Amino acid sequence: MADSKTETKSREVNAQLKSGKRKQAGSGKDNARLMHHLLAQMIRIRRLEEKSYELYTREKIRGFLHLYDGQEAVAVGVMEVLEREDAVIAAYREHGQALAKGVSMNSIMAEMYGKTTGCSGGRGGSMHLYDKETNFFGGSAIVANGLPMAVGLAQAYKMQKRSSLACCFFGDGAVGEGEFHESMNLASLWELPVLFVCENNLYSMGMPFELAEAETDLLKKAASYRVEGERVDGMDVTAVLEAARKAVDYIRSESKPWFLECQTYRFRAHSMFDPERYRDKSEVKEWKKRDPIKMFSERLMDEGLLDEKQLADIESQAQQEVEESVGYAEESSDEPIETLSRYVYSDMKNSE
Amino acid sequence: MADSKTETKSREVNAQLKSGKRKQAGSGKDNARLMHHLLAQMIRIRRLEEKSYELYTREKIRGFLHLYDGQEAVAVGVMEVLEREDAVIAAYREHGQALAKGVSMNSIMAEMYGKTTGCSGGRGGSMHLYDKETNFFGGSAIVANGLPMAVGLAQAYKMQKRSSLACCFFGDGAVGEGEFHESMNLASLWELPVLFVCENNLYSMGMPFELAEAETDLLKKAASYRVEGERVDGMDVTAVLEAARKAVDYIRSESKPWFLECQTYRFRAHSMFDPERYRDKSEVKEWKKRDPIKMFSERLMDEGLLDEKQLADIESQAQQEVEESVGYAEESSDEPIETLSRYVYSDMKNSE
Amino acid sequence: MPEREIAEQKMSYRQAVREAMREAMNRDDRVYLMGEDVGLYGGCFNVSEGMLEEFGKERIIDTPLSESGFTGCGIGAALGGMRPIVEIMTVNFSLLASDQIINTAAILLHMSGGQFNVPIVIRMATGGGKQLAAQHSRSLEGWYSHIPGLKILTPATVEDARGMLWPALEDPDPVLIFENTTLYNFEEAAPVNGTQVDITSAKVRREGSHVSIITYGIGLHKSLKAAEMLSADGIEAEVIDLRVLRPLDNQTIFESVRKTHRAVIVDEGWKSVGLSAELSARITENLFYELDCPVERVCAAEVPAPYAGHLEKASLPQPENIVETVRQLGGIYG
Amino acid sequence: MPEREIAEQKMSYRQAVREAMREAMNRDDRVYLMGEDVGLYGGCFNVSEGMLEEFGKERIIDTPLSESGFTGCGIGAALGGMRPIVEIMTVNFSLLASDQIINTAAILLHMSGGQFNVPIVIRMATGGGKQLAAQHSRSLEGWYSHIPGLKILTPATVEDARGMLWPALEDPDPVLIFENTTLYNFEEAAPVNGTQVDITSAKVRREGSHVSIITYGIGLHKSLKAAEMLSADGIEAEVIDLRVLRPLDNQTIFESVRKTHRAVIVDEGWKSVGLSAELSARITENLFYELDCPVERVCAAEVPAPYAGHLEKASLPQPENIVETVRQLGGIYG
Ligand SMILES: Cc1ncc(C[n+]2csc(CCOP(=O)(O)OP(=O)(O)O)c2C)c(N)n1
Ligand SMILES: Cc1ncc(C[n+]2csc(CCOP(=O)(O)OP(=O)(O)O)c2C)c(N)n1
Ligand SMILES: [Mg+2]
Ligand SMILES: [Mg+2]
Repeated sequence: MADSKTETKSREVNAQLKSGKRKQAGSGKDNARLMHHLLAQMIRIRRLEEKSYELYTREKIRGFLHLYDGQEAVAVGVMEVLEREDAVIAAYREHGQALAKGVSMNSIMAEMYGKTTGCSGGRGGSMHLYDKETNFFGGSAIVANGLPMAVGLAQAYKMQKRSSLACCFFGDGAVGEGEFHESMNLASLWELPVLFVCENNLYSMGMPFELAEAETDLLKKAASYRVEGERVDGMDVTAVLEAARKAVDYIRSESKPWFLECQTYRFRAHSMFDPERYRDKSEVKEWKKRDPIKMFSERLMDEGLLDEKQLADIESQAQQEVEESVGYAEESSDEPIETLSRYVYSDMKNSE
Repeated sequence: MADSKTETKSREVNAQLKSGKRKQAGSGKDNARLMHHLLAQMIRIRRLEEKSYELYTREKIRGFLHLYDGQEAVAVGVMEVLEREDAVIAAYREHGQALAKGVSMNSIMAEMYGKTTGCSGGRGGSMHLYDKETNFFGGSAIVANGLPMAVGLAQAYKMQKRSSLACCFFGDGAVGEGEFHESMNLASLWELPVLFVCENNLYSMGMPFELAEAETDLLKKAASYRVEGERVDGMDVTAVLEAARKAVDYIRSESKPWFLECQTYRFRAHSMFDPERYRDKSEVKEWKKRDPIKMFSERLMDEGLLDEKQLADIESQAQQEVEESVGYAEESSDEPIETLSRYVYSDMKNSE
Repeated sequence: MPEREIAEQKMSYRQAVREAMREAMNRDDRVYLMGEDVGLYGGCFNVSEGMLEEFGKERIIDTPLSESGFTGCGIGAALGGMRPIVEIMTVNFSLLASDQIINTAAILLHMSGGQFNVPIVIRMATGGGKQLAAQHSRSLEGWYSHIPGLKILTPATVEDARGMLWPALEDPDPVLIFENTTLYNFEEAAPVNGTQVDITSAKVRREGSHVSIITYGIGLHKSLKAAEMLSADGIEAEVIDLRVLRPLDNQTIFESVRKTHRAVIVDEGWKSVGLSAELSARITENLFYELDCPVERVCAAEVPAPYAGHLEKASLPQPENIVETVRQLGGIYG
Repeated sequence: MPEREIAEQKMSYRQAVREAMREAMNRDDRVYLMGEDVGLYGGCFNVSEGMLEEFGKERIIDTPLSESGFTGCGIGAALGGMRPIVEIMTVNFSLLASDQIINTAAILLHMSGGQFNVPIVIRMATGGGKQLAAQHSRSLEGWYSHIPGLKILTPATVEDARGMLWPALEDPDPVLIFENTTLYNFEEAAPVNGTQVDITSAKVRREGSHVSIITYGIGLHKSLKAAEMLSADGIEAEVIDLRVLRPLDNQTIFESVRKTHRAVIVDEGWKSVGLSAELSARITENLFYELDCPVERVCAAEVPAPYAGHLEKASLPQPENIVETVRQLGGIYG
């Protein structure tokens, strides 16, 4: 999958940060670079989502589209402490996780266009982003259905004595499903390196979290499987990063799962077909005051770690990357209808 | 379904006990009657199981047969505080619950013989006892599959403003299934009158409980759904009865579910095909010292509430009931093959 | 289409389902609606919009994500004397409830020797064609119709969407109603006060003498279009809307094929081991010596639904495919 | 039956499955077995007896009751580079894992545009005939064969039970193996050192010229019995063991029917919308003008399995039913 320049750069930063230096308080310069990188990642996601929205109204993107605006700090903070070899499993609101894991924006955009150059070859669309190279395992649109997969990937890593872990992202809604229960128990029972990241954005479609769960303290649920965990402000990217670092250190040293609840909020409707009858506009407005990007950039400015020029650069790079991805998608080609039935079986002969 | 005499008698006792008197410490005589009744119920179950075993080896009973020996105190203690209108939902090791709920031994035995006079018309066999008259809703052989049904029965009762509750029995193994999780949450969330009775006999088939659940404190699990509950010695029938009474009082007054863990043990193999490789004979031996029938009858004798003659009477009545049930089953008739496809749809025309 | 003297009104399929539910709830206290987002959200396809306000949260019950749990709950409630309408958002998620549907609802009557029937209605959306990709586009109604003990309804018209619910609720046994998502916006005139329709028979939706096109759901509309195209060619297709996939109405099907001597099945489900196979087999078993040519099938390509629009379109039966199949039938040109 | 020069040994179907698993585990470190009671208990049908002792608990993994969880775990492990054999005790419980099997395993390769294949093998027991009643007696292998992306194997002989596992493990895609419970005790001579068999073709198990009996699994044994009975009558049936239900081996089937001009399908699954319908439809579509009479089907009665022995027996295809069906075929007596 084609890489944009921005991405290559942020990978370098990542690599530096990960190779030992990250534990030190960091020289001021390194720290600034990390902060800029986190901000840039969140802004890339936000701009991608805005463009996706626009392209949906223009019918360039079809099917179901679930946008991530408001939750960027979660994907960015968590992904920052994962290695490339770590597996990430997400749901259908996964552009942010995909991008943060390193899937190229070009291939994500092309996927939403349904083109062959898409990260799933145009077969998956917005809800089914996959990328083998970056160990991004989707993109499942069945709520909670990716959790058992995460358990299995972790089982494989453990059996192979690899140090990798499996990190799965899921919403507050997924907690209601039996597959959540079974996965938590198996991961804990077998002491598997799974990072469970629950993005609690207070709603599953139109269902308020407190009407969906008799017990809303998710850490109590985690504890009922003997899974340790923590709750973190999911609007604060560095808080998420620190919580994720703690989680990952625990998982790698103890070889046990960890449950991270990120308290967050989705700014947009559930999908493009959501009249949002279930929540007050004022609630959304309140939460938007805690916009993770706005809060973080203001903080960095306050701390003197970011100036207007730098922010503008980050913004324009993101904007450029988005525009490039649209161009890329527009120019990419459709798969010929003749090959419709490949990928039913690996062995094409068997495709019926 | 035909009633045996013994049963009719015990029903009278039940009726008396339930009509107000039960809360009083009880005159000595009433108390003795209750104790005799509890003992008789347990002995009826034990004798039924012994006979079932024998009949299985003689190939009179076929299919899967799961015996209840050792766990009698649970079914008897709990059922004693339920009303006829309360629903009972059990699994496949359910002869005990059926008998204690009031399903006639004749119809149970005939069912295992596959006769038309069986409580399920010979369609269900040992694992699928049903009896509408006594609100006995099976008899499901899919582990945990009866829990959602209990939730729904309770929902119906609540909607209809009836005071009835739904009581479901399930094993420690059922706790692993997603349906347990979903049912606990729904019952708690909607404040439904469900009594969850977990018969923790330490094994699900050959799987030791502590190898199946990361957290073996089941009350912590219940709490993670905000379901209150209690753990009780499942080998002690009066302890179970008291715990069940507390549970039922809570459920009826609060209209909320309750979780009762009964710690018990199955004396026999899981089914008739179980080589029992997974547990030591010595462990079984140890537990047999706590045989609920033996312990209880000894206690009653110690307390002067039972004498040899009374015990012998109870025994012989049970024995007689069992023998009668065999005669009844033997004499009952098979369903003609011509009506094979009735009961596929209520409207027989539609049976294909 | 009915030729009765009843006030008619144009309404959408979506409205028809809603009106059917409203009528049932007004008519019978025991009826209630339960499922994910049926209340506050108004239904994931907006079907139950306004019903929470009208009936309150005791009767329009939003459930947590737990398909097995709330479907099983509906089964229990049905046993307890209620008449639940359980909505599973789409058939794809119903796999999570398949234990309750198949291991309980479908067989309880039988296992209990006739004592416990399960009068539940389970509605779910089905079908592809909206670029929702492999996990959201299946047509599994044919697959479910393999299971004895279930009744399977597939309303294809506004009238059926309006009229099938009440008899389904009156039915003592579990009834699954499959609503094709692409039909929700479809508008048609239908009786205002919701007459009942039967839930036992197939219907001839277009008469013809050269070939019987047998279909259901969204396939009906594609088949009717194909029939018009064929008519221009001088081929008159009879189009049969199955309406009920289990138990199948053999009589209507056989009568038509006895007349036309040719049959084409149109099914948006996959071909192999699908409903189309059953129809083909049944017709051949019963009318072998009446057939002028083998029964043909026009089905979805045997591929998980691809997202890309042109691929998805190619994977689903289109009127053109039906026309082409009919044109190639032995002796169709006389 | 093979006519190779290989040392043979009589063994049971149960032993054959066990030996196949042992061989695979010895041959490939990535292979392991996971399921309920596969370890301490020795397998609910005693299939994996002794394997825990031999391979240790890292590779013979007893799972809690959580079919969806551990099947999905197997899928993840397959993606992570392992080659899991997941055992689901019986197909009836697999409904609880149907989300993982159908919403993930079957379609991941496609949804990911060819990136993620899922090399998992899922074994499960299937079938009736042991008075286990409605929740434990289904034959749903045909039902699963409706799903694109799955490969479905049904070993009917000891040799296949022994030889199909390794190629299934080598297959890059999800393979479901259905073992009929009534076959576990069945004994036959089979190659000692486990030769491989192919998992792509059907096999002619008995040659004959008057009718093709097409079947699989336990149906093979009943059909062979029926063929012997018919032979006494002068009717020589060709008996075809499908072996693989998806993708079906059309060629072997069609070749046989082209020769015999008559076909009877024997399937212990239910008739409606089942595998037998697909076979009937396929044969008719392709060989309509070669058929002397319609394809007939001998299947399970469309009833949840009753417990009572005589009723259950009547509900399942028996050799006598097959014989009777063949005898009534048009022109079978010349
Ligand atoms: C098993 C299943 N049931 C229902 C749906 C329909 N659905 C899609 S998203 C969604 C809400 C999920 O909420 P949550 O897990 O909190 O994630 P969020 O949308 O908030 O990111 C529902 C009900 C589904 N995709 N899968
Ligand atoms: C869903 C499901 N999975 C597996 C089985 C096979 N099975 C039957 S009983 C049993 C053990 C259940 O143990 P538990 O719930 O503790 O009940 P107990 O037998 O101890 O009474 C298993 C695994 C089943 N019947 N249903
Ligand atoms: Mg949410
Ligand atoms: Mg147990």
